[in-house]
Amino acid sequence: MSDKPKFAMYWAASCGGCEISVLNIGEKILDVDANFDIAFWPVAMDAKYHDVEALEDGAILLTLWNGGIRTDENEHLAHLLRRKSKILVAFGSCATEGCVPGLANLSPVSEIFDVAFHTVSTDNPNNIHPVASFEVPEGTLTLPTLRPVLKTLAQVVDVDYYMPGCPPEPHQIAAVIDLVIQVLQGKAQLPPKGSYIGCGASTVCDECPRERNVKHITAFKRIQDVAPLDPNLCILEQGVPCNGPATRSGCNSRCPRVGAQCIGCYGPAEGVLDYGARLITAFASVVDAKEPAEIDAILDGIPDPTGQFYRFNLADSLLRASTKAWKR
Amino acid sequence: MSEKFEPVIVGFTCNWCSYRAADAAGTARIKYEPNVRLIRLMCSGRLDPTFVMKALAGGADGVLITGCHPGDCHYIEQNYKALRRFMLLRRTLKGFGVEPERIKLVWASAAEGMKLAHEIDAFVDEVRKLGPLNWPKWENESNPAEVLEVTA
Amino acid sequence: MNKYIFYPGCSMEGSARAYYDSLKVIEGPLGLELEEVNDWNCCGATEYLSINLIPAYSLIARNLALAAQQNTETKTVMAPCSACYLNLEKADYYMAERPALGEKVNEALAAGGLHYTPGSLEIRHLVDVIINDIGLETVKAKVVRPLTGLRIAPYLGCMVPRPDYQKRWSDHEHPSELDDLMKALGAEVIDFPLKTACCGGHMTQIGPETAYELIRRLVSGAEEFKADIMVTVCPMCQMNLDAYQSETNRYFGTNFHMPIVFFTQLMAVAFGINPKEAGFGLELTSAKDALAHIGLEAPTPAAAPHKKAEGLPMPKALPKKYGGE
Amino acid sequence: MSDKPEKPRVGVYVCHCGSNISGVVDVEGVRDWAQEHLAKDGVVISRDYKFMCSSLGQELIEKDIKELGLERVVVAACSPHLHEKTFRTASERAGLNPYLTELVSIREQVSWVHTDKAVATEKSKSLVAGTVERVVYNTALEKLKVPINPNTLVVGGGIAGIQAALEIANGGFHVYLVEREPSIGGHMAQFDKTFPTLDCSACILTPRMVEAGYHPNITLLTWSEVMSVSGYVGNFNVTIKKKARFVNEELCTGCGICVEKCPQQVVDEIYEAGIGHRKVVYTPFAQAVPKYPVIDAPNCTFFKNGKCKACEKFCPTNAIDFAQQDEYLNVEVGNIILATGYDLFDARRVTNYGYGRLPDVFTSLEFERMCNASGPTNGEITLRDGKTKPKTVGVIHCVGSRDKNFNNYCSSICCMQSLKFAHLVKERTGADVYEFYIDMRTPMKSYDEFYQRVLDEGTLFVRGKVAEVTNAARAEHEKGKLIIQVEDTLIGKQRRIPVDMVVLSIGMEPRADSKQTGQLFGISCSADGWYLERHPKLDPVSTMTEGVFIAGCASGPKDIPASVSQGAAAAARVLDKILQKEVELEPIRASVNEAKCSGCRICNNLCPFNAISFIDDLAITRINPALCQGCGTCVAACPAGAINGTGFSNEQIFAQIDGILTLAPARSAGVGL
Repeated sequence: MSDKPKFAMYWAASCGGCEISVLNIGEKILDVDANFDIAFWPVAMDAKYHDVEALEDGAILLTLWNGGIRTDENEHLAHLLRRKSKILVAFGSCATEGCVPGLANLSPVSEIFDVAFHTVSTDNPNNIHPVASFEVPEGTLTLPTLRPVLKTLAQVVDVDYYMPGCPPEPHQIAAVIDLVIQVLQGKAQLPPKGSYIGCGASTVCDECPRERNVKHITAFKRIQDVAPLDPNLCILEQGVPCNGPATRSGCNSRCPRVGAQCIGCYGPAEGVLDYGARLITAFASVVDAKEPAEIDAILDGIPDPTGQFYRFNLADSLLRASTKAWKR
Repeated sequence: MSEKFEPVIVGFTCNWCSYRAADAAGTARIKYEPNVRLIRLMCSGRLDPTFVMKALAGGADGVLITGCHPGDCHYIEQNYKALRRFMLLRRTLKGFGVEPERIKLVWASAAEGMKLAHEIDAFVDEVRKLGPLNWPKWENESNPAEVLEVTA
Repeated sequence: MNKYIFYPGCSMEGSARAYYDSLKVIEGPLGLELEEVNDWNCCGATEYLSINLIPAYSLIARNLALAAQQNTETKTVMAPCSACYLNLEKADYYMAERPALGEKVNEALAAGGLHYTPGSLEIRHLVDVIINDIGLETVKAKVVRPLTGLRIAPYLGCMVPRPDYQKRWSDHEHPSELDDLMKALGAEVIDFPLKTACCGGHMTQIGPETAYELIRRLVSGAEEFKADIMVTVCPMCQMNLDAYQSETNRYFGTNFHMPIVFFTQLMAVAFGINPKEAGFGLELTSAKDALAHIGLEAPTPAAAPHKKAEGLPMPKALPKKYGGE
Repeated sequence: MSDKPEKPRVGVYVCHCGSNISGVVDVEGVRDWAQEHLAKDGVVISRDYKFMCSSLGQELIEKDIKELGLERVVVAACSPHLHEKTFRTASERAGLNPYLTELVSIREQVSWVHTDKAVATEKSKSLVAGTVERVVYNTALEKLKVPINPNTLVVGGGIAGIQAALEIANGGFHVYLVEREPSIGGHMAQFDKTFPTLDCSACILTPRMVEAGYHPNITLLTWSEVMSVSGYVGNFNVTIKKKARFVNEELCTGCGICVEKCPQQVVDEIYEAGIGHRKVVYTPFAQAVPKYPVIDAPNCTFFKNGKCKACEKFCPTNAIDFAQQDEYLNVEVGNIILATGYDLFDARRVTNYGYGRLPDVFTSLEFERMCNASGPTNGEITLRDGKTKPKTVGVIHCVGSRDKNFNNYCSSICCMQSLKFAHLVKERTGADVYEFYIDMRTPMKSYDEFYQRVLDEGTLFVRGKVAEVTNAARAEHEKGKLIIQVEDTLIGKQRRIPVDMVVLSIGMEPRADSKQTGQLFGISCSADGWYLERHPKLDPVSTMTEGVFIAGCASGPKDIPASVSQGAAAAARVLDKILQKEVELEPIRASVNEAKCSGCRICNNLCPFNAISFIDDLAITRINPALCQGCGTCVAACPAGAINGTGFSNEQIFAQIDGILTLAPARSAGVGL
């Protein structure tokens, strides 16, 4: 066993894009290989759970966990890797705030199963419905079961650092890896526990190249209905609901820079309690109407406010889930 | 549980008109339902939707927001912003399955103690009919599994 | 063309024959298209409602039910007689205001296979239609023989301006609609203070002395203000003042001679129609010498010299809703 | 959420308020509950006392601060609008920053409005818990001191405005007196006599007008209107439009030749109340201050078709200047007094009294103008024909007032005014006078004596609401007369009283544009439309807005003595603000954390006080603390959470919400699965 510190990555309830974005750091992956001994990375190498259980506690220096906690298996691994890792990083929007998988908190598990297995999205001629355990001659087969709501990593175990982004930007990942390497070489200090790394302290508008003026919103429109979109003017001012003002900076305003409205994947700014509430109040404050009927007409331009304001942050918001998910 | 469900309602008033309306109801000894607990802000424009969500997540069954009549705002026009935020907030809460009737906006001038008392009584009745909201206390559960029963 | 469902009412063919004849001849010039409610019945006038509500309202509502199912393009019922207009409006208003009444009335109508949902018809008086739909400008345009020199006391009666459920009239005590309509014909209209006072209604049958006093007040008022002729919109007012004027004279020992005719008769004459066709000659208190003031051929009298206005100026009148001068 | 800072030491004090609170709330229970359950939030001492606002009660707090080293104080008693100041000053005396003390209202919002003792006590506990958790996040604040501009703006040149302007000017400070009409004087200048003394109105008013007109400290701006107001107490910036008079004030000597020579005459709707005439170039009345006439451009032949110019020809000092333009002045003032007066009820709305239809029915103001020697009939009381003297006159009270079809309130002066008319008619024509009243209201000094005097003079009083004034005679003796139909409630009979002349004592109404003017100065109106006082009994001359005061009939009907004393009262309030040299602004302010601000500019147009400005080169926003009024709208709006506000910070409100919900009834927690 080499004396290099151990590195692990795990992929829970997420799309795996964060794992791929780690590869996007290009040759820097060689630095990782040079400085770390990859102990556990299911998508890249064939290590088993019992290999991790065999390690003593704290053996893994750095674990980048991406994905929310949806099944009892995710929960088990979260506790396991927490015990085994010195530094556990909630890597990417799913681990940090639930992200798109977290949107499932708007529906009950029964409905999720129904849609998944009994509607047009799945070819299921004999109408098979999955069960937690099933007897076969060889023995009992079990499958992980779904919790009623998806939880973020920090809502299950103690997390050392958070790296927002869906996925985190490659240049930010590279910067974090450099930082950890410098810490190993004693050349740098780890930031205080619980802080957000690989991102900025302000919001997307800070890095956005577009010109910003005083806002008078007389209508909200879908971006394809604003043709042509003025390339230099703030997207929100053109009536397209851009979440940039409330979304943490760090992505170098990747989407608005190329003419797409920010949808908020870097999550809330520092110290904000509820991301969606910030957008509700920001958009409502700049709607240019006084009569309720006029206001309604303008707000109709956002047909799905819950989706628009909580696309990434639902599981980490104050309410976390809809009554349909948990109330009988 | 007592046979009659007594909702807990958090109320946010502005300091100028609606808080004084509550005071006026007091000095006039007008009796109204005790379910509303008022928090005084400087203006209805100070109301942040986060306050409403925090109250609902913290166990409130309804939230009452009061302010001055449009045109009477001590800060000229800030109650219009409160109105717009209230309207967008109710639409968003619908997505969370929270009935829009659990959040209410009432304009009351400093002289309308009686009106505010009636609005409170009506609102308490409405929320009583909707029944308890019972938002889960997510943060202080000891073990998530125990609280949320596993379902297939 | 202004199209209406027309509810004539029984007096148009009886005691108010003149009202009907004059209306018929001015329909054309005014562009009025009237389609009678087929198989209409009596409206109960002022008596039946005070005797028994349910059958009275059912009697009235039958007309509304018939009118509602008549497939004309308009949903407006026009009644020239004030009592019919008020009863139809009352039936429509109270069937909505008191649902229990509405149900009982519809139960009664069901016996005849009819039904009426309150609010489905608009009920209006002839004067209201002429002023607000046809308009005074059109009326002025049609005048070929202005009634200059004829002093008219406009007597609107009590049923049209009160209780005015739909707030259609300019005032409940001193409305100016009829005044302006007569001025549009070129006549000189006195400011008649009793224009909405009561004419006694059916008291002529029940307590004649009261009716005679009320009639005396109206006729002496018109005379005091030097009116040549009184004009009304309601067959009952016309009959009380016309037929019972001699009785009143006998009772009080006075000798009033104040003719009272329907405003449509004067409109007909102003539109150039000869008095006979306009129903003149049917009244009991003859309007012959009143007409002499504007003898058909009589040269119009020399215009009175314009008096230099002295004394204190009068305050400006409130602006009218319909643009009368 | 960063966890709570190390717990500061909190003192809780629950007041009995005699029995106002303890009658419904178990005060001892709340005290003990706070001691036990809120110790975790820093409560070190919890007391109760019969009267916390008494000096003994305050000393309790001061002693605890000194001896127990309290860092926060929570008092559960009455409304903060009453004693927040008392308890904050008490803490300050003991050396604790006043803004670390909070008041919980368990009287107006609990004991006085609820009956169930147990529920009221539980509600009080949760309100106390909310405030204790909140007060932990209170920070020490200092009041913001801002210099006061000693100049004052008085709007409205009636007797109340003149009185206010003179008091301040005599105090040695400058006043801008703005009046919409060509001359100051207001309604009082239109009256003949005043009640109860029968002083000639002009005789007692003109000296005050002259004093105001020539006072070195008063800038008189007549024929002018306020167009816009910005800023805040001590620093208002006001734009005034000085309408063109077409008369050069430097050259004009007020000789009046132009008025004499002007050929064009129009009905004077304002000063002569529509019963008299005036020339197109005119001064409203002889004793007008200032003496310069104005040209009524819309009615002037020159302005209509370029001819005439008689006034210019005959003016000895060629002061006429048809090319004069409107002027806009910008003035800085520290305080504003609104003395904008009242309008009269429009008697034409009462059709059954026949005003506007029956010539010999007059309004009270028309009658005042007739009685006035400089009026259209030189003081002669005549009918509408201007010649015939009435033999019987009927005066009707409460026209448009105390009437649910028009105005519910009593206009307070019409009874006395009607009695004055009765006296004047008797004195000048010897005619019989009938007064038709509902209740005779003569409350002030020597008012009722005046009523007795009018009774003794033989005026006939009929107690009843007049049903109708008509010229429809029913009998010979009624012909040619106005008949007053009334139910005489004292003899229980309907009466028809024929008279020659009727005077309608019409009530007062707020100015037609009072709502817009109120919004211009940032104050609100009551439901009827009168300006709203800060407190109807204890603070009648100030409004909710600091630095804006009201005086006279602008806040409701009142007689001349009341208007004058309110003018003086408002002046006193302004003088005490000016003498303080600076005004202390509540330290409740918003401020931007410039590191977090991304310059998204969402907040930029949310501030009506222009306190928020965008710094272009830094691409961030800043808030000017002097202009910020502390409403918190931008704090709630900032999407990045970069703006926070003292006094009502996010942390304070979040903590208060948590605290207030601690006692939410323990229902089955979480999920009903």
